[in-house]
Amino acid sequence: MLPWYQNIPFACIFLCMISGIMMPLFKSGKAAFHLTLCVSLINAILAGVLLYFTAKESIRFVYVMGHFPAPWGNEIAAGKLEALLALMFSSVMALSLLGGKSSIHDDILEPKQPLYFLMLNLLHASMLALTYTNDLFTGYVFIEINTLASCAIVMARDTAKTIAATIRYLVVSLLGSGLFLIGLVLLYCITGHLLMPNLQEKVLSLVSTGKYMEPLTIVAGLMTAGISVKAALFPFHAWLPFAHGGATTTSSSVLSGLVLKAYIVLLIKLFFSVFSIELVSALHVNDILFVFGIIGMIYASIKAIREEHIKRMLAYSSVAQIGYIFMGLGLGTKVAVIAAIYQIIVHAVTKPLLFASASRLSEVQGHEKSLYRLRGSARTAPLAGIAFTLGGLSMIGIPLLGGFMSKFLLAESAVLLASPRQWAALLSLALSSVLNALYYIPAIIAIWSPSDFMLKYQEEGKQKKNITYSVSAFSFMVLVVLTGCASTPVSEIISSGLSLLGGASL
Amino acid sequence: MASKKHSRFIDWVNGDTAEKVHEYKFIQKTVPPHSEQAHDEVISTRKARLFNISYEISAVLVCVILVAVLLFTVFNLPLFGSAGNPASNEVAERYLEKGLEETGAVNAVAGMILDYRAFDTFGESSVLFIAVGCVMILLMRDKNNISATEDSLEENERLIEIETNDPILQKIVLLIVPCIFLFGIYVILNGHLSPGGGFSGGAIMGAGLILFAVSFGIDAMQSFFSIKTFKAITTTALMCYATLKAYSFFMGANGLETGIPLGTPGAILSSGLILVLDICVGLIVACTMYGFYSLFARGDI
Amino acid sequence: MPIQVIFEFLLIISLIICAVFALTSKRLLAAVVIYMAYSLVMTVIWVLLQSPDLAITEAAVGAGVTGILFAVTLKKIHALKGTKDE
Amino acid sequence: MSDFLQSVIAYRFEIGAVILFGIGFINLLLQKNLIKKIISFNVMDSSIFLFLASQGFIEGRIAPIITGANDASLYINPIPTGLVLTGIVVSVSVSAFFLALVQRLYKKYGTVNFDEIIMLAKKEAE
Repeated sequence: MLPWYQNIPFACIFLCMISGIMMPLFKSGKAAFHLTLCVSLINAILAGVLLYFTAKESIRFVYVMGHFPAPWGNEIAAGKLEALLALMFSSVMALSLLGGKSSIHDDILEPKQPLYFLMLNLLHASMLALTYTNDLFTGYVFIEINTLASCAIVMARDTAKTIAATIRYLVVSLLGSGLFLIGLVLLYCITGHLLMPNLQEKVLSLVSTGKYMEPLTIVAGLMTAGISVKAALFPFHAWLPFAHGGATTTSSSVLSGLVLKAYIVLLIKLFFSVFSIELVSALHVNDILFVFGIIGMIYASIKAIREEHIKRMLAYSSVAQIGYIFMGLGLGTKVAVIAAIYQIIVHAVTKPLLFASASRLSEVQGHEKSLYRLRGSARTAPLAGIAFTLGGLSMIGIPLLGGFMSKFLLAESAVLLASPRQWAALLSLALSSVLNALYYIPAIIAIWSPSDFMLKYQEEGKQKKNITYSVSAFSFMVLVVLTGCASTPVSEIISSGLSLLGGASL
Repeated sequence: MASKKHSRFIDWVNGDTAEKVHEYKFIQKTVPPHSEQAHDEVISTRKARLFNISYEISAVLVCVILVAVLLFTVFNLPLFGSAGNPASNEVAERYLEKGLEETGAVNAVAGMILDYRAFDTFGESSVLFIAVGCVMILLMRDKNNISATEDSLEENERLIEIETNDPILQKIVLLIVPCIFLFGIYVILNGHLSPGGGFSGGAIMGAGLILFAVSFGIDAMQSFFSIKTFKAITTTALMCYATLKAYSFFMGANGLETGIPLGTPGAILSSGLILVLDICVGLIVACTMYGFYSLFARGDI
Repeated sequence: MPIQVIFEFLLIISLIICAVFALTSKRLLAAVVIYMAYSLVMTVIWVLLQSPDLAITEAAVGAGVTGILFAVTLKKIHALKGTKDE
Repeated sequence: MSDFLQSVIAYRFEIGAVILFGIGFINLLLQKNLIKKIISFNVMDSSIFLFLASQGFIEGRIAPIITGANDASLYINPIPTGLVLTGIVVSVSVSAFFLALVQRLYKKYGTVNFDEIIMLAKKEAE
């Protein structure tokens, strides 16, 4: 018998799966919503317990799916880092559900709501599976689940616009999974394994003998490219603003905050558990990520400045934030990867807050979306205004908030480098912070300044109470402040978790 | 006396067909609104044209480079068809040599996908389930997806279907469909013994259902296969799959015996869970395939 | 060259021809039918590669059910010429 | 030259798969017609499967239906076959989803041309 807590990763994945499978049997969206919420909360608690135990004993354990250990059967593995990320996925999922409850009701037809929650549950399961998996082919299967489910939650709103956005999203995702799959196939051809520990052993032995080096380089390139396409790295980001900006609030929060991150988590596992960070640097894969990350940071910020639609502005900001993460990965040192993971967590708690607040603000102002027409909405819904302000300030990088800490860690890791890259990274961080300020500050000023629109909707808007939103906004705000103040324990967990992830040096 | 149903066939044989009575209304085919200029507008502005050209050039470039790189890689790969390539290592050997006693499946592929690497296969069934859910969200008729003209068109089509019921087709389908089903069931039940398995057998049975629906019309189909049956079968089968697999994963990881007998290899009732899982997958796939067709054709099941 | 290798070459070349013609043909129905032919050639290749499981699946799905789904969609988007609703 | 020819003959399936991958990839990027986009996606996926399955094939061995001796040197590698089987299911599901999207878009915009749809959607957003 294993210690009981080691069953948690398996239990979490199957809980989501089974509750997802049950969804079509529900008649009303309400029951489906409550079950989904319960499952995410239970998963968050379980992930917290797992984090406690793995941090206490400082271990990373392997859970065999079936009777056959590696290299014969499927496996999942969990350590501190995985537990922390799973905690993030589950809790942000639960809070996004709460934050977008009223818009789900408005945007999605009643008979289709259970199907919407089916997608959310399976999306949740697939994100957990991508976090825990120790097997690359399982990774591929769950990438596909992730793709289909996230397309489904975009189009669930069922307007022509969102369906057109979905088809763009789908085409780009299919390109990405095609590239990933052919990389995986080539990797299987030269190593003969699919499980990460065996793959790593084999890859390192190939490197030491110098055999199949060209295919290995190409494999690393193709798999990284495939995942980056799906995670909306710069030249492949064009679909994102329309998909994230047009979907219902919960979908936008989950897509921006979590789904993009799930792919990056798989990429990090690929870098550490299959290749090793030294090998990735030696193959120059991360140089490309670095360049495109920086371009993405600057370009998306400029696009966001010119955007009038509030949700699309936030979506462009997501592209920029993804650029930060890829820049961290591209720096190619362990410290930088820790900073990138910290950025993942910060962005995962900040962006859903911004999306939920933006939708609350537009809800009290007659469902208007353009920044001009949202003037003064924060006076009608002060909590949403405060939440939006806090989230925006965190994105700009004001001290004591999460965004500052992640930028600080990234800058710190760049300073440690002794190459021209250092200056590129520092300069672009400074420039993009300024650019962030250039679009968040006007937006914040706009929502607080009084206008005719505000007077028109004020009476009506004040009557629309939204308790679930208040709960979720409040919890998100606490998390944003927490990630800003208490970064040391979190980054310590990330750092020791990364060391457990594998990656014996060359 | 021949029944009314067959009278047209008899008439046809005798060579004097009764004049057809067109009961259905004639409705003009409706094409959704589509502005003719749309195509010209796509490439109207100079900026857009420039973007298009640069996009096409870069796409071709990327693709050429990709193919060149992959071709280069291919020549550096292990030789095709040789026994010594890295892919046929101890893992494949174990699946082939020990598979029979460990999983009880004669077909090593079935043993591998439903026992050794069952988690992947569970994911795969979920993909199918998600896809049918997506199609339901998109195509089920509801407030957003309905119009009066389309409804009448649909009704019209149904009437045409009834009108043109072809007795020859129906007779032959009545002969063929049981054979298709028999073959599908054979493929499913022998998944662990011979090539095939849940997915291929299910697809065959789904094709049989579609053939039946096409030739006999919706009403005949709905008398035994409605949306309720569809939901009940897919959900129950997938749930069954999930619980069985969860049980076996849990027991396996904790080092306990599942207590499921493997039986004699080669017998139809053998190889433990694989047979049950094959049946579950087969049911899911058969329903899903018919569900796809029905949703595509009518927006309902 | 053994006769089987020549046969395999023929099959691969016909796969490529099918793919090119399916993607360049003017009529969508022709494209879909050629794609189904592609699937059938693929089925033969699976048999030659000693994977009967894949052959059965490809025949049932690629040439069968997918083809039906394509055809129904073509009907819905009014891309079939010479059918009843024309 | 004969060396090159020899390796072309030896790697015939892989080369064919790569060419098909290229055809599928470029058409997925450039094809305007959505139906053809779906076909090119299917071509791309099946080329990857062909590549994978050809790597599992071993000259002179038979399909892994273990009726005779438990000797691994008689049968081909079963792993690629299993992986491809999973992959085929995934690609069928994706095609069905894609086709359903095309139907809905046609009902709305009256066209299956990707560029026109994107343009009309953008216009609507403004």
